[in-house]
Order: sequence, then structure tokens, then C-alpha cells
Amino acid sequence: MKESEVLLEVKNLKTHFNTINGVVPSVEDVSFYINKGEKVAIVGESGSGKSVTSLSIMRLLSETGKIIDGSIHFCGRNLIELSEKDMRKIRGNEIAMVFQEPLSSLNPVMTVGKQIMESILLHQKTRKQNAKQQVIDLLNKVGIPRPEKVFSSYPHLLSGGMRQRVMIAMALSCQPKLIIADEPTTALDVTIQAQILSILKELSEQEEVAILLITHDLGVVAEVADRVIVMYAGQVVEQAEIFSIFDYPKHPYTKALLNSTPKLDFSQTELLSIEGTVPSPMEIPTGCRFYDRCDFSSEICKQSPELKEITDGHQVRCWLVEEAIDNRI
Amino acid sequence: MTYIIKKLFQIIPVLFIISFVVFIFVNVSGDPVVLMLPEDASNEEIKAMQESLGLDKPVIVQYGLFLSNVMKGQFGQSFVYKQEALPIVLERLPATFELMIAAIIISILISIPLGVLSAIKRNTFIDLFISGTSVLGKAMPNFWLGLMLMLVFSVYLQILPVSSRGSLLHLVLPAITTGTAMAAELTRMLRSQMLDVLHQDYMRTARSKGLSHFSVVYKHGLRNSLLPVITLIALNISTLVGGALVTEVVFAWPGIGQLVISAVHARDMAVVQACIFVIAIFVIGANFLADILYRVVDPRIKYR
Amino acid sequence: MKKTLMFMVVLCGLLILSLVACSNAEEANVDQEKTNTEEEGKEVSESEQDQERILTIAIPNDIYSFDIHDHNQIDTEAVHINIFSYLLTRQTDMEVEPDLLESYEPVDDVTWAMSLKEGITFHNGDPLTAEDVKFTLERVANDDTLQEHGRLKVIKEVKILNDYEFEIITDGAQPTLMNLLSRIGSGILPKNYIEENGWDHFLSNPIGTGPFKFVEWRRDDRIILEPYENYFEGRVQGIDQVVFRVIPEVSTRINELLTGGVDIVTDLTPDDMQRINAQEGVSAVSAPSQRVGFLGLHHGEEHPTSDPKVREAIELAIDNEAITKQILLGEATPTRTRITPGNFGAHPRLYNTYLYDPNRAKQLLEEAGYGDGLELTLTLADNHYLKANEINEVIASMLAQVGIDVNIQFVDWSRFLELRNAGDYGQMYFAVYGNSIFDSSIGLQEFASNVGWDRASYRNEEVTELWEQALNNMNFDEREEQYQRIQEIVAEERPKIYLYHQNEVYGVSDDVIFTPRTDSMLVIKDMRMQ
Amino acid sequence: MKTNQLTFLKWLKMLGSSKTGSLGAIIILTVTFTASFASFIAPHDVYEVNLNAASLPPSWMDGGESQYVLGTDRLGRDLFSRVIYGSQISLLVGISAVIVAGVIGVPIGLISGYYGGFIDSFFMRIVDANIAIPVILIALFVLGFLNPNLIMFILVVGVATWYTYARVVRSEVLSLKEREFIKAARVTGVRNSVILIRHLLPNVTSSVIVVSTLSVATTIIIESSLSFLGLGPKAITWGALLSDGRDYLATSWWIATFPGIAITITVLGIILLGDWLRDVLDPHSHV
Repeated sequence: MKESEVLLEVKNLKTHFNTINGVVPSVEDVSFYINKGEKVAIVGESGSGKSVTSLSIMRLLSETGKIIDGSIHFCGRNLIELSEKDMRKIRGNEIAMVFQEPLSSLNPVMTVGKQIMESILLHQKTRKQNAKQQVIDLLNKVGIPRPEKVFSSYPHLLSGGMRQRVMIAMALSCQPKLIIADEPTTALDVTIQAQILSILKELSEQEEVAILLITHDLGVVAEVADRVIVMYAGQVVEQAEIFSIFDYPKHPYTKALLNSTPKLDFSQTELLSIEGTVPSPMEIPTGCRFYDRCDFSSEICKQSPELKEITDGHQVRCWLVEEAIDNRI
Repeated sequence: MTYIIKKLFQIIPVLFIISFVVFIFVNVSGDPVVLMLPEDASNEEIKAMQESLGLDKPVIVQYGLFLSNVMKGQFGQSFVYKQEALPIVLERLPATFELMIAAIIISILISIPLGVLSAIKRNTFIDLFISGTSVLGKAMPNFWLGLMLMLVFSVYLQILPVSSRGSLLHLVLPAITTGTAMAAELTRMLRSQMLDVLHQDYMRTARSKGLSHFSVVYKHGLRNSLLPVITLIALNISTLVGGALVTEVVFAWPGIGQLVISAVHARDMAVVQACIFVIAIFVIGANFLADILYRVVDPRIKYR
Repeated sequence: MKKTLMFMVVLCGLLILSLVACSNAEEANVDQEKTNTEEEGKEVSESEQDQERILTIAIPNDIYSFDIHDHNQIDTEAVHINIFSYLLTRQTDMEVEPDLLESYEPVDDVTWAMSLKEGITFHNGDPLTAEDVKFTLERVANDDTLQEHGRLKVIKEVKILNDYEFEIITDGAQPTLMNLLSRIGSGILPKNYIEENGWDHFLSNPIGTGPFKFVEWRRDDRIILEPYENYFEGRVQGIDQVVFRVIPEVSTRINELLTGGVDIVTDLTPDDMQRINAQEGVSAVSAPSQRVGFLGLHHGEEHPTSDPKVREAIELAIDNEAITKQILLGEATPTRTRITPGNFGAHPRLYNTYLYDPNRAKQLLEEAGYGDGLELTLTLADNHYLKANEINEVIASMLAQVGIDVNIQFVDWSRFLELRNAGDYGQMYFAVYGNSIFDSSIGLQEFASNVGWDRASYRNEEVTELWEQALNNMNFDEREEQYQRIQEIVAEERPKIYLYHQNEVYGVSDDVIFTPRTDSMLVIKDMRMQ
Repeated sequence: MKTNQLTFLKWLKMLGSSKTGSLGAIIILTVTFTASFASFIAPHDVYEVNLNAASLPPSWMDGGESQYVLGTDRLGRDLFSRVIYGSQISLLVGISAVIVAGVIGVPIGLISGYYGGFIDSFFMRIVDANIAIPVILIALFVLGFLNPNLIMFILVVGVATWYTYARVVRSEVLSLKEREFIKAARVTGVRNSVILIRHLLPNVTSSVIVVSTLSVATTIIIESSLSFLGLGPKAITWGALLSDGRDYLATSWWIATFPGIAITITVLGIILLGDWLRDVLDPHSHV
């Protein structure tokens, strides 16, 4: 795995937001990588910086957000240094996104077909007629019945699951190398969630697309991902293969997450059981950021821990890791 | 369809109310006869004139007559023009219509780039400048703006004709004068709509497809922000007509505005009544159209 | 972001460009059509000799209709006079001369024998005959719904002698008949044309025997006339088309003149003269009109103005010259009578003079028992007469200086007429009256009988007697004396206080020779284009 | 008392944080102040004619006199004093017309929205009829046929613009009606009049205030347009000064310019303040 081709490599990413109250660090020193065709999940509560990370990769941060430091290498090119024009060639074409809320993420006054066709016409030299056929094929592929009809419907006429399929079709439309799916199933019913996830997984395998799945739901992670990155308060706190995370979680936060994740069916109400909330980016404590909520915190935790590789491909940011390993396993 | 029919049925009582109010006002107002006679006419002459116009009949009878005539499109003889009032008014309608359309087009042409720019450049100097100008546009009385534009562009620069209706050039200043207030309103509205839309998820989706900022704003943003603009234009038609009345006087534009103002001064009841009806139907029609248009353009509303 | 900005700038630029391009295209079109229908006066001044010479005149109000006998508007008659010829007409010096008539002479006190010039044709080619005269005059004389009826109802009958000769028989001796027949009332209509095509057809396609024929009337916009080739005095030379443009707003009218859009502008204020004269190529001209401004005073006993001393005090308190010099900038003459020079019965001693003595005015008020002050209401039609708002504000301040507090009541024109006719104008009203027939009978009749409509309640037996005697008096010298005597009595007793005789102000392009007329008519055949 | 002071301070602080809002407030305060103390501020009698000082330019120009800061009009009356007095009448007229419109429109909107059904459609048809005729045409019509004076003008504009309030209040009431506290009140049998006055009225106040501020501006503009058309209320209003001065635009520009500036700045202030109020009171509405 180590030697397989790296598709995306994020190194020491730092993203800040300028607000009326000053500069807010949202993502702090985040590093990870995705291999070709690999399915990686970033997990964390809201406010952990996982969405900002994904938007940083796409360079779609709102006006106030800014990448301060770090690099994002995609197929050998540093996305941060690309011109806006070159970046536009990558968006939708090589990296595509699937967003959380399919209704609001689709333009309400444009037909579904047009919206999908838009990126095909933008990135590929095809005639309109061909593009239309492509779109219908895509709609077929994502399991939409009667694609011709859906082609000319408006988003509000479709069901939530259909809309998300449309979003996936849109993401797949230019055969990208990476799809970033930002909470793709949160807004959907549980049964639909499963369908969407399986479509996503199947298609990515079929088309050899890598997936970066952003979610707060470990249940979803289990369904799809090969590897998991756990983020907390703008930092990566643990990174490992899916089995390592589920079987041998190291960071107290990951453990809490796992404990608080009930059965798949109740995933909506999950994280309430971890006491306290993610510290607001305004008032991040020095030292370990999980300090206030950690059951195991001690004096040393008042200093910032480093992300350390403890076993092959398993990294943890915690002073107590060794201790923890000793005690628990 | 049923929606359209329902809407059409709502127009009938509206017209009835207008007819009633118009009639009452005309009747409590003064006697038109004195104006029609020479300054040195005698009392007998005045009386004779009143009788010949049927102004000596009871008010109720006059209203009954009035209503049945209105249905037939007859508002009576204009005593100034010595002919049926409605054709006189309809004769002016194209001029006013032309002015209105031009004013609407100009205000849209002005407000779209300004409103969008001001939203994109939110809280910058450009935004402040545009917002300030649009407030000024609302704060300036129509006739004042018209006279100023005329002085600058026609008298000093001599690049546009001073007044009257004719070529497209003649239309420029009156249309700007009439449209400015609405352009200001539209700009302010588009700005806030656009600000709203810019934060919508589908804008991010569009950008994630690799569309340029411009096509995101114009292809995806503008269309969504423009929907409420239709409603706003419809709501403002009435005010726009009001502004056109003044503009017509300033630029000697031969439309309904000039007609109604001279008719009011001359107390030419028939013409005033016909003008009010024609304008009212014009405004109601425009609103009706806007309503339908909105339903056609916005796929989210089903209009059946 | 920068690119967006750039794009916006480009977009705006494109919009403006396309607008300009469109208008250029339009202009090109206009250029092509210039030889046919170009109407802009500006083009004329630049045009070569072989191009159309179009005279454009800006007037404040549209004409009422082409029923020349059913309006009471000087503005409208000023246009009509170019299409319709009258039996008699006033020359530029206001002398009455025959127009359609070859000759006219009295047969007895009530009969006039007249003959038409031969070979006169209407614009459709029909010859003018005595039939048309009879048709026209008897229509006006008999149809009491026509506004001109009041003036020509004195005509009892028109007797046709042959194609060109006829007699007018009046109701009693009518010394003013010649005055009446030199107005629009004697504008002759085409009998056959009207009877064949109907009245409505005539109103939309009027024809007359005048120097210009009707081409087009766009209501509230313009009236277009062209010279009539077979006009009986010969086709008007040097003018190929006349356009009357309706421009209600005075500053717009002036702007049109300054930019060459029109050649003549009517109805200006003296204040505008300075601006016009400051520009090259145009100038302001003025001429005495028939209009006299005055204060009407209520004589009802409940009003202090029924006291002659108060009335005299009011006259003495007003500095007429301040009004004529400073408000009207010299474009007016102080007067103490309504009958100004040029009108039959004018009283030279009462013209170009005024009484001003504020101290005496105060004294008179004290004598009348108003030493502690007096409060009066003055009613005025808002913005209706030239500079009237300012003039009345000044009068109020002048009266205030002698101890009369004046409360000015501004009302709109029709309301003013109502109040005036009902006598509900308080103690005073201000108005400016004209005199369309150049005779004292009209100007003085209100003092003589109860035909006055201001309910001023002024009565004077001598005045009544004199006026009635003068009305049908064919001895013109005696008649003149009778009228002058009435004016003396009026000036003495002050039922009205006359203030000034006003000039009419016009703006004229230097390309046009135009002499303003006292009767405010715009007689185009007397104008010349250079 | 103390809580009042606190809320006042809070508002002042909120106002201070908005540049445009505070600019609007400063303008309106200044205008209101001048209007209230016009007789103390104005150096001359507004009716005082002095033909020897006619058409003097502003004092800083050649030929200007220091006692006439903004110059004089055609009759030598002090323009500064007239503009100051104009603020008094213009504001008074604007505010009174708004009150008239509100007094008619708010109750109708409340009733229409609350009861719905026939009453609602009845009033809404009247509203439609009213909208169909431009306010300025109504004013032109009524004032042209009756005597144009200040009271008449206020009544006409008030009566012609009530529908704005009726519509705004009605739509507010329609959404409030679905809220729990109104539903609860209705179920527990609280009298309709009580619900209307105690529960609904206070909740629509903020929208009414926003609409009112902007209406004052509209009224001032309408007044000046009517003066231009020769049917304005005969009084020393800015509109009348502006429209009377237009004939001297080329010769004595100051006669019309200063009233024009006064109108523009005041309306500007009102709109800025109104926008701010809207943002603060009613963050959800955009139009």
C-alpha cells in the first residue's frame, strides 16, 4: 500500500478565516494523503475542520477563508500554487464534489440534465447532443429510472435520494480521479443512505475513482472507507486503516466517538454522548485540544502533542498513547 | 389555467371599485361649465351649457348612466376635444407604453450589473458608491432629474434631443428619467437578493464543477436573484406610471400623462375618467402578466 | 475578482456602445428621410438651399380642436389663423383690413353689403362662395352651444345675393361688427366639404382658405402645416413646412430654442429674456399684448373694500412701477384702465400712469377707521397668469407697509373661477384680462350691468346709462367719448384697480424674421426664414 | 426607567456600529432639529419681500451679501430662512400623511389577515384597486378637483398609500396566526379584539415602523412632483421652493438648487435610517 501511487497529498495545511472578531484558525497543520482509487474518510464533529479541509483542497473557501500555509499536491501539482484558471480545470474535471444537502446544492431553476451537462461541456470537447447522451448514461449508471424524463425535470420534483444520485452523476460526469463527498448521506433517510453509499462505493470501484468521504458518522465510514482520518478542532488526531480504527482506536476522542456511535439506525443522534462541545476556533486551548473533554487528561496534556506514527500507517496525536496502549491492550 | 381564471375574476370587483370611487370624486368636485365659456360669459350662458351637458340630472341617475357607458367603453364626450374620450386616451397609450417599456429596460440594464457588482464587492468602496448612488436615485424628484439631464446632455453637451417623441435618441432621456427611481430600487433589491444567493449551496456546487466565477454568478446566481425582480417590477408599475406622468410634461412627451394633467386642469371629466381607467387596466394587466410570468419562470411554482 | 470587475466594465461599455450604435443607425435613417419628412428645425438652419425649410414654433398648449368656433383659446386661434381666412383681418399694425372680402359697406344701421374676392379656393380646390359665408356665420349665430356664439349672436341673417355678394343683417345697430368679423368667428368653413363628408371628417381633415393647409395633428405633440399652392395671395414663399410643437414646460421650450430644436418660442417670462439674449443665434422679442392685470375689489357692504377710502388707499399703496420694472423687468406698462392704446375708446390720460402715495394711503385708512390695521383676503389662480404669484406676493408686502395685512389664497384655475363667479373670493382677487375684439364694449360691460360675474356689487347709474348708449351707437366719436367717460368714473370709484398692461415675450431664432403681434396671433405668412 | 435607558443605550450602540445607519440618523436628527426650531434659526422673515435685494447669489459668491447666506429669491426673500421653514412643513406633511395612512392601513391589515375569508378578499380587492392607480394620479385627480391645501394633501396621500400598511400587516398577521401563542389564545377563548390589539398589534409594529420611514421619503417626493405639476399644497415646502425655482435654473441656480439638495439629503437620510431599521428589526425581509 505504501508504495502505491499517491493521488493527493496534503501537507501541513493551515486555513484561517478572517472575521469581525479577528483571525480564526480553522484548520491547523493537517497532513494526509490519498492513493489512487483509495477511499478515505475524514471523521469528526461539526467544527472539527473537516469540511474546511475539503473546501481548501478544492479552493472553494468563502471570501473570508484563506490557506495560510502548507501544500496540496494532486497528481504532482501543488493546487495552492495553481492559478485560478488552472484550478478551474481541475474542479469538476479531476476532483469533483458531492455535497451534503442535495436540494439546496442543486440550482432550483435549472433542469437536472442541464446542470450535469454543464460540467461535461465545460471540460470536454463534445457536442451538446453527445453530452446529453452521456448524461443519460450517467443517470442510468447511478440507478435513476427513466433518465430521459429526469433529464428535463427540475430538482424540486425529485426525491431526496434521486437528487443525491443526480449529484453523484454530476460528480462522475468527467471521470474525475477523486470525488470529495461531504456528508453525502446526512440529509437522507436511513434506507436511502445505504443505497447511496453502495452506489458511491460500487461506482468508485468500477471507475477507479478515489473517494474522500467527509462525515461525522462512523457508521458511514464503516460502509465505505479503506482508511480513516479523525479530526478534532482543526487537527488530525488519529489516522489509520479502517480495521485499526475500529478494532484498536488509540486516541481518547476516537474511542469516545466509537462508544457514542450507537447502531447504524440511530446515527442521527450520535455524538451527544460525548460531554462538552468542540472548542470554538476562537478559544482553542494551548496544549492538547481535547484536554477539557478527555477522561484521561493529565498535566502533560497542557503541552501540544505531536502526531506520531505508532504502528505501520497508524498515527495518533496523544501524549498518553503509549500509556494507553500499555493499559488497555 | 384555473389560476388564471381565478385571477381574472378578481379583476372585475377591482374595476367596479375603481369606477365607483372615480365617479364619486368627479361628482363632488366642481362645475366644469365655467371653464368652457369665455371669461366674460353671462349666467344664462352658463345655465344653458349645464343643461346641454346633462349636468342637471340627479347624481344616482348619472352614475347608472356612467356605469353602463363604461361597460361599453364610453366615458362621454370630452368637452375640450369634442369627441368620445376613450379613443383620445387610447391614442396616447402607445407613447406612454413606449416610455414605460424603455424605462423598464433601462432600469434593468442599469440595475443588473450594478446590483450584482455591489453584492460581489460587498462592503468595498464600489459597493458603497453603488448603494449611495442608488439611494440618490430614489431621493431625487423625477422632474428635477429630468431637467438636469436635459440641461447637461441636450443643452450643454448637445448630444441628445431636448424633447418630444421621435427617434430612439428622443427616448433616451425620458426613459432614464422615468426609470431611475426603479433602477435604484432594483439595484438595492438585486444586491440583497444576490447576497442571499451567493451563499446558497448550489453556487458552491457550480463552482465545484469548475465554472468561472463570472459564469457562476451570472448563470446560476442571477437567474435565481432575478425571480423576485419580476415581482418588484410588477409592484412598481404603478409608481412607474406615476413617474411617467411627470416625465411626459418635462420632455413634452405626447402620452397619457400630459393628457391627464391638462384634462385635470381643464376639468375635462370624461377624459380624466377614461385616463384613470386606462391606466388602472394597464397596471392591473401588467401585474397580471408579471404574475403569470413569475409562475412560468419559476419552476418551483405550479400554476395549475 | 479583478477579472469580474473587468468584465463588468466591458459589459457596461458594450451596453452603452450598442445604445449609441442603435441611435446612430436611427440618425442615419433620419438623414435619409430628411428630404421627405424631416421636421427638426435644427436641420433647417444647417440645410442647403434646396432642402426643405421648416419653421418650428413651440407653443405651451395643444390646440383644442379644429372646430374653430368652439373654443375660447388665443393659443388655438393663433394656429387656426394660418389655415382659415377671415372675412376681415388685422394687419400687423392691428388695423382692420378686408381679407376674404373685396369690399364692404353699410347699407343701413343693421345691414352690411359685402362682396368676396373672386377666385379664392379651399384647400380641396372648391371655390369660396357666399354660400360658405352664410353656412359659417349662421352656424355660429344660431348654435348656442358654440363658444364663439356669444360674440356673433348679433348676426340675424346672411342674405346671399349671388355667388360672391351677400348682406349681413344684424340685431340692432352693431358698431363693433367689424371688430367681431376680424376674429375667428368669421373664419369661413367649407359648406360642401362638410356636408358631403360629415363634421367628424372635417375635424380630422380640416380645410380652409388660408395660406397653409393642414397635414397632420399629433395630439399633445405637434401640428404640421404646409403652404397652400393656390392661396389667393400667392403661395407663401421661403417656408416649406410649419410645425407647431406642444411643449408645456417653459424651460424645455427655451432649451429647444437654445439648441436649435425650434425657431420660435411663445409664452416666455421676462426673466427668460436674459438667458436667451445671452446666447448667439437667438434673441428674445416682446410686444404689447391685450392683457391687463388688475385687482378686483368686492363692494359688498360686509367688506371693508366697499369703503371708497379703503379702495383708494389700496391703489395708493401699490407701486405699479416696482411691479413693471422689477418683477416684469420693463415688459409691462403701468395703467389705470383696462382699455389700452389700440382699442376703440382707449383713454390716453389713464395709460402709462399710476398713483402711488403710501403716506396718503395710511391717512386714508385712518380716516376710514382702519388706523389699527386691516386684514384682507386676496384670491389668486395659482401660477395661471404670467408671474402672478410673485406680483401678488409683492402687492401683499406693499399693502402690509400701509397697514393692510393681506392673506393670499392660492387656488387652482377652475376653483378660482368658481370663487370669482360666486363672489366668494374674500375682498380682492387678482386676474389678467384680455380683449379679443379691440373694443371698449367688452372691457367695460361688467361695470354697466349685472353681466359681470365677480358679484362685485358695483353699481353706478351714469356708467350703466353711458354703456347702453354706446353699445349700439353708430356715431363713433360720440361713442368713444362715452367710453372714455366710463373709464374716468371707474378710475375714480375703483371697482377694480388696474395695475399694468403686459407685454408678450417670445424667443426667436435669428434665422427667422418675426414681429410679435398685439393680438398674440402667430401669422406665419408674415414671417420670413433666412 | 433604568431598563429604558439600557435599551436606549443598546440601540445607540447598535446604531453606532452601522456607518450608514448612523449617517442616516445624524441627517434626520439635524433636519428634525432645524424643523423644530425653524423660527429661532431662520435669520429673516420668510415672507419679507425686498425687491432691492432680489436674486442675490449665495454669500460666498460675487455679489452675495453676508446676511443672505444662501442668497435670495426673485423677490429678495432670504433663501436660507425659506429652506429652513420648508423643512418644518415638508417633514410635518410627510409624517402626518404617514400617520393617516397607518391609521387606516394597520387596522385593515390586522382585520383582513386575522379574519380572512370574505372580509379579507373584500379589503384586498380595494387594495388592488388602489394599487392600480398611481398615487400621484390620485393626488392629481383629487387635488385638481378640490382645493389643494396642506390638509387636503396630507389626507389624499394618506388615503392613497394606506394599502402599503394593510398589505405588510396582513402578511405578518397571516404568519403570526400560525404561531403557537396566537393559536393558544384563540383556543382558550380570548376575545378577538384582545388578540388583535394585545397580541398581534405589538408584533407587527417593527414592520410598520420600517414601512413608515420610507413612506415619509416618498411623500416628500410626491409633494414636490405635485408642486411641479402645479397642484401642490400652497405652502413653503421644499417641493414648492424647488419647483418654483426651476424657471430660474439658468439665471439664478441657487433658488432651486438648495431646496433640491435639502430634499435629496433628507430623503437619503430617511432611506439610510430605514434600511438600518429594517436590518435590525426585521432581519429576514429583504425587499
